[in-house]
Amino acid sequence: MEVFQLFISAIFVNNIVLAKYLGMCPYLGCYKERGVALGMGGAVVFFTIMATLCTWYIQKFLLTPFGLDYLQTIAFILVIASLVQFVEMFLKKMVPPLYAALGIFLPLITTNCAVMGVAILVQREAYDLKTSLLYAVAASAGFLLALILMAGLRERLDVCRVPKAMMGTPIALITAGLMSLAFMAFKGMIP
Amino acid sequence: MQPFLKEFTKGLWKELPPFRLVLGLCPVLAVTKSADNGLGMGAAVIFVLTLSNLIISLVRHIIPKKVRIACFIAISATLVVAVELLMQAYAYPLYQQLGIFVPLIVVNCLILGRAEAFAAKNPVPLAIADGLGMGMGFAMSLTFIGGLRELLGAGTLFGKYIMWEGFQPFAVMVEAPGAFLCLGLILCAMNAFNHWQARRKGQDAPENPMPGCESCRACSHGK
Amino acid sequence: MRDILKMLVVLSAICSISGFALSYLKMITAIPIEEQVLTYVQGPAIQKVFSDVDNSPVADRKKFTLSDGRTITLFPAIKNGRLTGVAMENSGKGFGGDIGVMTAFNPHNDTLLGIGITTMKETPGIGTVIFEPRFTDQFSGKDLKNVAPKAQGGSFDAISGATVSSVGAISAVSNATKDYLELKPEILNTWK
Amino acid sequence: MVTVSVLTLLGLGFTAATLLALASRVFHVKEDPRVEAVMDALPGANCGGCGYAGCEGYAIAVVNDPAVAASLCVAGSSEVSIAVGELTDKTVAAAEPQLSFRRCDKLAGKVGMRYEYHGMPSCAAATLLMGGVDICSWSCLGFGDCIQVCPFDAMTLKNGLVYVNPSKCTGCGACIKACPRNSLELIPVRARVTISCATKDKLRAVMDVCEAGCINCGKCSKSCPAKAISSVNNRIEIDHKKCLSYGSSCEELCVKNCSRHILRTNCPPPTSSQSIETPPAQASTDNSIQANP
Repeated sequence: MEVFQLFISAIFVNNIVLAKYLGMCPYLGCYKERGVALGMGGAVVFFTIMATLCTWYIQKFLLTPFGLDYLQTIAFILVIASLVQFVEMFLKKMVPPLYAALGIFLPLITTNCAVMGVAILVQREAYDLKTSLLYAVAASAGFLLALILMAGLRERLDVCRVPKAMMGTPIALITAGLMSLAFMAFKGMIP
Repeated sequence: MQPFLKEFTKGLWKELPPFRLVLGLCPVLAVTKSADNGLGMGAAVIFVLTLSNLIISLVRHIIPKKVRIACFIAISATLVVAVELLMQAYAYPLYQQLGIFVPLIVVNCLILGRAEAFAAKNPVPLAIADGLGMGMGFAMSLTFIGGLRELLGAGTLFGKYIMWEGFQPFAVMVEAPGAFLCLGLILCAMNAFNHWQARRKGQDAPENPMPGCESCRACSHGK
Repeated sequence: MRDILKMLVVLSAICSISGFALSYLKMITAIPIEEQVLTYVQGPAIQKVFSDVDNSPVADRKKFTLSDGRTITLFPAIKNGRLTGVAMENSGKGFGGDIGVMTAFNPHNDTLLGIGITTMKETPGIGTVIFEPRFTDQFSGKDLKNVAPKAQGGSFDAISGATVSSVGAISAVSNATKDYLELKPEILNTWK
Repeated sequence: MVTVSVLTLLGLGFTAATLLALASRVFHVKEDPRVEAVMDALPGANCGGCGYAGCEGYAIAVVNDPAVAASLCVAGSSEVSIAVGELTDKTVAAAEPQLSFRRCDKLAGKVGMRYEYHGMPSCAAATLLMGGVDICSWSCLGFGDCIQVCPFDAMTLKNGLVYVNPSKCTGCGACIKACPRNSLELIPVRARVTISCATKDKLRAVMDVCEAGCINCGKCSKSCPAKAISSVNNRIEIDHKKCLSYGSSCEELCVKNCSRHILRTNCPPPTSSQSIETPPAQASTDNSIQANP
């Protein structure tokens, strides 16, 4: 039951994009097509889980025992950056079709706050490994959901008559605001 | 002095980071519940951006091209940890308020973007000017949005109540949707102003700025 | 090969320099950070449990060593030159990590003065009910014999729907009680 | 404390760097260095004009497949083709540089409106509603679907008509695929004569809607000494190869004989160095290829 609640909470109530404002750049940025959004979202899901796993072990067996909690930020970003590069090389050699599909998104993952944000959040919340991974899955699924919804909306926005000053980013932001307002309604689901 | 000033002032209006370049939006939306928070975050970004520009510009000749991004990340992460420690020591309530967004400065596209696009190619004084200007522009914008949201959402500014008696605050402005709506309307007003200015000068209306990978340049994606 | 070597050296050098600089900064800021954390994290809880004091419990804090080697920080409350209470922070296991509880005792009649929650990471809306007076108020004035949830024969109610968090907080209080009883003679020697 | 911290970060940095260095060895993909060189030579606009998925797709194909010609990149100039040819050991027949041309001049023809349109501002959508806003079913609608897809910013909109900036247009053909009315076509930059009407209607049907529409009178094809003009599916087309190879002595008889001023002589585009300095606001005015002679 609690697992289910964690899931609902992370996907809808505390959606990582719409309530926690992580991963704004890809959300508002280049992705206007649902297919592309799906690719980017998929890459984020994969790396959030991987990064959470790696950083959880780093924290548990390296930072906490030596009292180096204050080095968390620098250690995590180093781990994430090298993980991304490693996976990029691995995919290129071992699974070329997957690389062809996700390759262009990989360099963007390093600077995606959602990946780093989830890794830090589960440490701050002091989740155990299982809960951390569950949270990573749920939070990145929430990211994927928001990204795809936004891409779908923006495909429609392209053919709408928008006041000239509103075109581009402003209307996208206002759309995001309305979406966030809609997602606020899920708050009632968690007592 | 001339180029120094030019690099400094471009960040204040012409290339104002969150509004003109539409860069580094996560903290712009997340920490601007009040003017105080916006200013605090802005100060942290000024610190990190100026110093990272300085250091990267200093060592730009000895960094191998292949691990360029990794080195930039390591340098800015060090500065971010320093900010974290200083903030905990001297401004703990602010640290609690900003929460996870202090460590996340390290993945702010603004830092890496300026490192890659400017500091890695320019001499030290110019890099400092660029970092200071961009940082100040960022802090200014954050404080402005924070002030606006605080004023409309709670009727206060920097914690002091200044609206008239019986003012009904728009609670939504300090909630998550308010951040999006507020930034959207500000950008819209800026575009309208640009269009008006261009029309007055008799030019064609300029393009609205788009959030795009092009302005970040942290990777080859936007090439 | 030369390339790779240069890459290794530069990256390692940058990392070690930053490690060096940061650890120095950490040493310099360690003391102010402790002050700030005490003021802003423990401070409000202490103020809540000691309603009427003359001194500043945070400034007068003292460290004590227990028989099993742990050290614990105690915050005294002094009114009219007389010790009226002593508080300490202890933790119990909640649903999503440790719950920090500040427990205050009256050293003259061995009763609980009250508790305040300092840190917790519970599900928003559920576990957080232990912040509310309906949970925290039941502690003040109780004696120290039966510090356990009612389900285990104690005298405190767990909030239904937030059982794990309540039991965690109660176990923190019971840990604190044990430490207090052990340190009581020392406490009375230190503060009059 | 200092030592531990230094050692930890040193260890992390060193491990990460070693791991990556090892990985770059173990997972080394034998990439043909020529692919990267070809990528660098290509313009990198990913316009798809070559028929491959982006520049990388073409680079891989041209390096690995001997049957793929080196001159397929239409966006780059002939220098690109030559560079690609050198990199891949292929001989290049110089590609004829082309550019996009709008076969409609509804402003000169005073084409009326069928109805007032308030729908989606896109040609594709407007075409669906009773064959478009204009009375002529073959006109340029001027909602700029082509402008959206142009990777080179070569198209501008003015007074409801699309203008091509010849100095920016590379002839990649992205706009032609996007146009739902077929009113754009690729012509050689050197083209002697252009046709500014795309109608397939005849006589009265054209006379009624447009003062500058082709009524298919056939005078041009009769007068052309090179027999380069023909009527394909009721629409006149110029075979530019025949036209250009005839030489310079035809005196543009087709242009002189066209009573409705549809065939026009093509002015050479301005040299690129001039047009780069022209501010965008004036880009459409130096658009000599569209202007009346």
